[in-house]
Amino acid sequence: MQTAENIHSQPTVGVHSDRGDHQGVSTMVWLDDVTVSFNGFKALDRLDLRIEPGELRCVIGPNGAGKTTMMDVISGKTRPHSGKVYLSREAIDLAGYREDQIAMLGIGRKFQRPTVFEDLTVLENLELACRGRKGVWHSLFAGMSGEQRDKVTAIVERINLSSQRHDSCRQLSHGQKQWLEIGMLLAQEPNVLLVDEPIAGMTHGEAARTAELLDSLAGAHTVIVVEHDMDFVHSIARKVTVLHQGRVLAEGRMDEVQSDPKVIEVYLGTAPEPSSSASDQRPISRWYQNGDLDSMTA
Amino acid sequence: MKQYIWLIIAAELLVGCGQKSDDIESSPTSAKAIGEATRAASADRPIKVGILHSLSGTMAISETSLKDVALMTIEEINARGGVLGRRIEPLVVDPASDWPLFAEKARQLLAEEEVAVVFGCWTSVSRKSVLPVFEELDGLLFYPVQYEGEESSFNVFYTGAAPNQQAIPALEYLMSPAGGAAQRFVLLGTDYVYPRTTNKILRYFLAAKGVPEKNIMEQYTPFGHADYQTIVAQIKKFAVGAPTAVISTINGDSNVPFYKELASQGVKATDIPVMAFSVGEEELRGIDTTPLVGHLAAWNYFMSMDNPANKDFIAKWKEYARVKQLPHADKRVTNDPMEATYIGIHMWAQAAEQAGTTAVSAVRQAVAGQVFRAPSGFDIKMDERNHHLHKPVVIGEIQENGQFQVVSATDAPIRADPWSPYVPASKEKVANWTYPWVCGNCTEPKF
Amino acid sequence: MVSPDQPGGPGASLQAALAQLASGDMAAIKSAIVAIGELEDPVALTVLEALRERRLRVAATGQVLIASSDGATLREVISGRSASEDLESLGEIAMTNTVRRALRASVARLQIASPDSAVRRRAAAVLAKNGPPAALVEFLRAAHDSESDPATRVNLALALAHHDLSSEDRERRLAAIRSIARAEVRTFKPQLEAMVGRGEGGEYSESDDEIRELALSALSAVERNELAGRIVRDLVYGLSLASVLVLAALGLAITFGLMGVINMAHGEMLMLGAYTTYLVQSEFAGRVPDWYAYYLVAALPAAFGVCFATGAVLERAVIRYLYGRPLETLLATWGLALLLIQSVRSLFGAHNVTVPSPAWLSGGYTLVEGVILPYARVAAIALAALITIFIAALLYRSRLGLHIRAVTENRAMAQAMGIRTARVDTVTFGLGSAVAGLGGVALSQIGNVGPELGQGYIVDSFLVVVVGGVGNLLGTVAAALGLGIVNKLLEPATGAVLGKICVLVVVILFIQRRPKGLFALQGRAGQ
Amino acid sequence: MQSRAKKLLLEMHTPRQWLALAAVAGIVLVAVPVLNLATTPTSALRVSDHLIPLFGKFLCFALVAVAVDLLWGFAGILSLGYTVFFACGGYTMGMYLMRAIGRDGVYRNELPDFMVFLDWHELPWYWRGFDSLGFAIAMALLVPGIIALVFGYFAFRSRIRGVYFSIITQAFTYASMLLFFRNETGFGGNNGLTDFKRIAGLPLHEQSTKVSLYIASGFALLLGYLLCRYVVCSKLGRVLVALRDQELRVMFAGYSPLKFKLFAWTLSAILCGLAGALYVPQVGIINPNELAPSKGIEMAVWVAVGGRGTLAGAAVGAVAVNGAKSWLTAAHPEYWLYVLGSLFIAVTLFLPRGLVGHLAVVSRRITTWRKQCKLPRISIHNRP
Repeated sequence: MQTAENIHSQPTVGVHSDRGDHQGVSTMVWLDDVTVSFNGFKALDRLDLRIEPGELRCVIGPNGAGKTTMMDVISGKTRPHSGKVYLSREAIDLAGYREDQIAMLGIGRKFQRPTVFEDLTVLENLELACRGRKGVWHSLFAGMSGEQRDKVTAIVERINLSSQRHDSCRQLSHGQKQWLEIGMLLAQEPNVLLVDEPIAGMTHGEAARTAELLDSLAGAHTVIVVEHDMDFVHSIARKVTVLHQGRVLAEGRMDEVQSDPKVIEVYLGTAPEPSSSASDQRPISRWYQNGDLDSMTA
Repeated sequence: MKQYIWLIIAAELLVGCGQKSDDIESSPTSAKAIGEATRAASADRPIKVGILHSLSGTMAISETSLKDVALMTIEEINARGGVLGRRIEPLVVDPASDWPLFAEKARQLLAEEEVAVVFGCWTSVSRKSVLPVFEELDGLLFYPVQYEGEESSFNVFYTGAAPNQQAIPALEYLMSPAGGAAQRFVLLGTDYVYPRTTNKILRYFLAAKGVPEKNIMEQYTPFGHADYQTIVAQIKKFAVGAPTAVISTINGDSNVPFYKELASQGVKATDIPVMAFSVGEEELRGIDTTPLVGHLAAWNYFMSMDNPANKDFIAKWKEYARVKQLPHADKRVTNDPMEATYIGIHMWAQAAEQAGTTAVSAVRQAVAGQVFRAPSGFDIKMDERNHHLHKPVVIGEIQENGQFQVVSATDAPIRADPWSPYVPASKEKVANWTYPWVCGNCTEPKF
Repeated sequence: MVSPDQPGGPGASLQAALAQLASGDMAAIKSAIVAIGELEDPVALTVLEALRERRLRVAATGQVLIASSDGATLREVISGRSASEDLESLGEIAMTNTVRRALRASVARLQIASPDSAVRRRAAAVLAKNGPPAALVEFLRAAHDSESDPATRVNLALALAHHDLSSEDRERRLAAIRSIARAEVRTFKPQLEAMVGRGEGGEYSESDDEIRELALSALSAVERNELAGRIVRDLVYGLSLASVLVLAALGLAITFGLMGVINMAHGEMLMLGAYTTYLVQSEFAGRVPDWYAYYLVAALPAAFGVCFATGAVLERAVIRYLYGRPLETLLATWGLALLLIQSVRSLFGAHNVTVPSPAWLSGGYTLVEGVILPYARVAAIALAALITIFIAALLYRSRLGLHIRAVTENRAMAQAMGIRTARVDTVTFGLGSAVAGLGGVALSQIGNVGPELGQGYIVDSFLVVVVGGVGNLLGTVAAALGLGIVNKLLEPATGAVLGKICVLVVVILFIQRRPKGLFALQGRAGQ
Repeated sequence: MQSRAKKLLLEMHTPRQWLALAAVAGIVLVAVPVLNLATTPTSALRVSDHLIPLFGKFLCFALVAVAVDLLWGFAGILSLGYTVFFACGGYTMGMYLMRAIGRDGVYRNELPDFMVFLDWHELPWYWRGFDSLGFAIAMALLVPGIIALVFGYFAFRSRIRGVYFSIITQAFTYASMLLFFRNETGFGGNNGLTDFKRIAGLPLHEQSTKVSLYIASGFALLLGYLLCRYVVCSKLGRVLVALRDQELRVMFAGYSPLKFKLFAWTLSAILCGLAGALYVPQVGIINPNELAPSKGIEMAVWVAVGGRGTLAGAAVGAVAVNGAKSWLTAAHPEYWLYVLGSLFIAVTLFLPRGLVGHLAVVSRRITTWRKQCKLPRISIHNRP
């Protein structure tokens, strides 16, 4: 089993376009028949999912569909009870690795609730997340190399927190913390980004800029986004997967998925009977969501 | 941002040194209540005397009453005009059953307060931790508790019993028909130096008396051990078939659960008598004595000994307890270490009067040979050579009311033997401090 | 009673013996007892039994008087005339082990000879257990042959066996071993082992083969019996130690388990409970002596109340500000512990206080031969079970319990639903302390009561709660049982010191395997 | 290279802080010894002889407090088991001091006294080599380090956190106390090791030896403090702080929490061992009571009183609490427990950041403008 260090230390130029043609299927992340159950309750039920390298895949589904558990399994936070998780073309079986080893394999994770280091300053958060050797002795003696410093300053600009770069994270707003976490993800330069509800609690403008940022990352990185806000998904999605009760319900382009009766039934509980109102021909866009309703109709 | 911190720390340390050194210099004596009343009367400076007993921690149970007896004795001496016309001022410190703190307080009493003498310590480890301090600063310590011997210091006067004044006579009584003619012996104790050494001496003594190895069972329990169910069952199994006796060197709090377990497992004093060395009237006051009736204890003094000196001692003590409103004043009792403290302080006072000064070397010379009519009814003499008292050995049976019924007593005080003849390593050692150049614990002159 | 004008014969020797008794000289008393033992006169037994129960008094005139068992009337031994002196002022006859041993032999002798079969049976049982004094053997042999009651006969045979095992007469030895084999009595194990074992020269100490075979079978029977006894003993003692651990840890399971408050002053709550028992006991002894036997029953609610109040006050004053900061609570409660110890020490003095257990609690119940379970420990086990049921019912069956669990589960949500969380916190902490108080009541019967009582239980209680799984009462009880029994199983083999060390090492390794304890919360809530 | 070192120094302290540190070091290491040796017994500035070992003891406790604060203040892990490391350091030095007695013991025997009356005829294997001071000091650092590595590896590997860790470390100390109490363990049982005569040839009761031991403790504290300061200001220090807030995020950033916690835990254990080794010759006795659970809690109390998360604060806390204890047990033996108990409650309630922590808050309010030191401001309220 390849150790995490040497994979990561290969001179990568940030783009992994040529790899992943193992077994003729070019997948960056492959969940093969994965089941996760919490004493009886099946969070993931024999889930099969393939994500190609450089793809931007959105994963949607009602609460409890297993979206977060799926990300937990990929990032190693939860061990699958059965089934395998493979990474990149060499199809590395992630079963044996610890979370930090998986992170070193090039998987970055952003959590639902923004988890940043409250007592450290913005710069320090980014410094810790910076790609590089993460050993004990290294961190004791090595400072930040010039190249890393420039990268961090670029990221701070990009997530426009440069004015607060010396403040402790405790003083940042919720949205700013989300941005900082995304910035940390960027600093880590992972091959695969797992982004869990990036725009929760963000203003409309911030959400738009997040969409634009994630869009720019695709291609160079493989990005998996879990989100409830349909408009956001609409604005960035190329391929969408709908999860329901731990299984893939539907997969395809955004409009195909939105009009799929199984998906509508799952979201609204019953298939809509033809209604007399003027808008009955338009595809159902009044989906339940916990975001504010007016943005939905915009 | 943090620059102020350093200045304040520096100040703290500086103030700390200054404040600490001059503060202790003139620190008000803690026994203010006692000293205040008679301060004006003394002609010149009062004689400072240290009292080093734990008032908190596990040893408080035994040592608090020693502090009270010491204060009573000093008040009695002051009432008689003090020593050399000067009042004695007791300095009470609390080493809190913490051995390094004992050493620190001893050093503070000797170096800082320059006390003339210190009365204190109870456990062997507290004595061992202050011994280097007394020998370094040439102080004088009166140690009031029975101990394991194997030690004789130029700076310490031992007013408690040495092993040959307690453990060995007790064993002889147990082997005698009156004591139940025991053939098997259980040496049960708390796992620390005093029980270990005493049992070692008793093992040699039993071997000398021809008791086979298999008739001796040695068992130790940790400090504060409370669950004696299994051990009592083992003792009962060991005692099957031959008269057996238990020699208990269990310490302090663990005695209660041990005797309670014995009673609840139906072991009576007539079946297996228990001879204890650390159970006195003070410990009995704290426990329900019904399960202990008939068991034995060996000391050099019992409260129940009726003679004029004892009656007077008990009366004074009860009066003192009442006046000072000590807790449970009416139920206070006297025991062997309290008598030893009482004798020690009086002997020191007599020696200081005789020497005409409180200087340590002079008083040390004068203490040797002092005689004092002790509450035990005998004239107790401080041996001229080995810094130990001549003490009578008395064996008592525990009664219903927490007192002891004397069942056997030596007719005269016997000389202490700090270096036990039964231990090969110390057989030829002699404790003789008459000539300062002969060290007390070696075979040829030291300097 | 005896007619006053008794002719010179036996009355005179009784008179002489009584005079010796009153003399106060140990040797004289001993010979007097032996002399009375040989008298045929029935009065002898009553005199000796009175002496044993310390009901004999010596009047100023040297006359020996007997007090009736309730201490009311005082009668002269010989003449039976009632005497006028009051009981307290008269001198007692010295009672020491030598007197007691002499008494035991003579009383036994008289009891065996007494017409009443119940008295004989009791005496025979005593003699069977510890063996008769040498002088009585011939007398017993005659009594054995003439004995009608079968149970007494067996006991007498066993008593004789003590002596006959080592007698030269082969028949005697055979008869003795046969009676031992039948009764499977453990007291003879060492003698049997000696007989079966080899002497120094390598040849058997018991030359006769047949006797040796019989002795071997008797020995194996006794050993089987003993093994069963040992297993029962370890389990029972383990159970009783476990009950002590439960009593100590249950309160902590609430304050620490449910509320997450690391309460270093928990041991002191036990101590307060024990001191309340002491106060209640001295009140009873003072005011209502005849109800004295039931002071424990009153002590339970008293200890509950006192500790509940103390717990509530401590929570209001200090702990309320420290929720969510477990490590600061540890330090603050350590300060509280010091304060409680020192205040109790200055109030009650540094010495232990006596809490004599009531009559119905002293003594023990013989489970298996050799294994006696004291009633005090039975009470402790019962109390532990009772408290566990009471707490489980309160927590899982009552509305208050619902509130408590709601607040400890999610304080904000509970507040949103209108539960006054501040009050619930105070009640919960008070409850935890009160349960510890009840534990203190039981502990006062087992060990001694002093200011430092609590310090001994701090490490054990936390371990039990942590091993049992935080927030889980069942876990605490199971962990206490486990630790108690493991400790007791280890103790005979390793000795008390190593036993305790092994238990601690086992616990540390256990927590490595299951960081959240035996019954950890599963699933997502567990994170 | 010169600029890198300068940058490093600036990272640890502002110049004015360096000045204050130098001032304190000057007082402790130079002024006090000089005031003791060079002054006449009656002069006002006199630091009397018996205060030197007392202050030496306080300095050792301060070093322990700094070590405890490194792990608790920064990595958020409170261990109540530091007494084991402190005692290990103490016992290794104690074994050397016993061997240094040579034949001057009570029994005039090559073996230590307690072995003679336990009838042991030759030195147990683990006592070999302790004739040399160098070996003893190496052991005083190595033994606690190894114990910490092994215990820490298993504890951190199975993700034991917060209160559980504190409780099992307390159980660990309790077990080792019982082990050391047994006489068969070969460390003098309850009496422990005492009655020391000399260290490295210098007689222990000479005032000059005492002063040199005091200075050694001062240097150890200074070095320990600077070492911890460097670690805290380095990237590793920031990872430790990050571990305290969001262990999950640290893991997903690629750091192995086990290695970092183990580093801080072992370093603090070694510092405690050093403190123990310096404590014993100045106090003159080492015995199993040092391992009592209450001693472990007291160490945590020093740090809390001084100020968690501020290394200097921990040192001040240790000196303050022990100074108060020494003074109170002499001046007011009856109520010193009351005073100490209420001090602990008051600090946790009213001074959550401890003495020095609050001074920092006060000073910040006065100067409002923050210096450029990148030292992380430590918040005490960790996430419930």
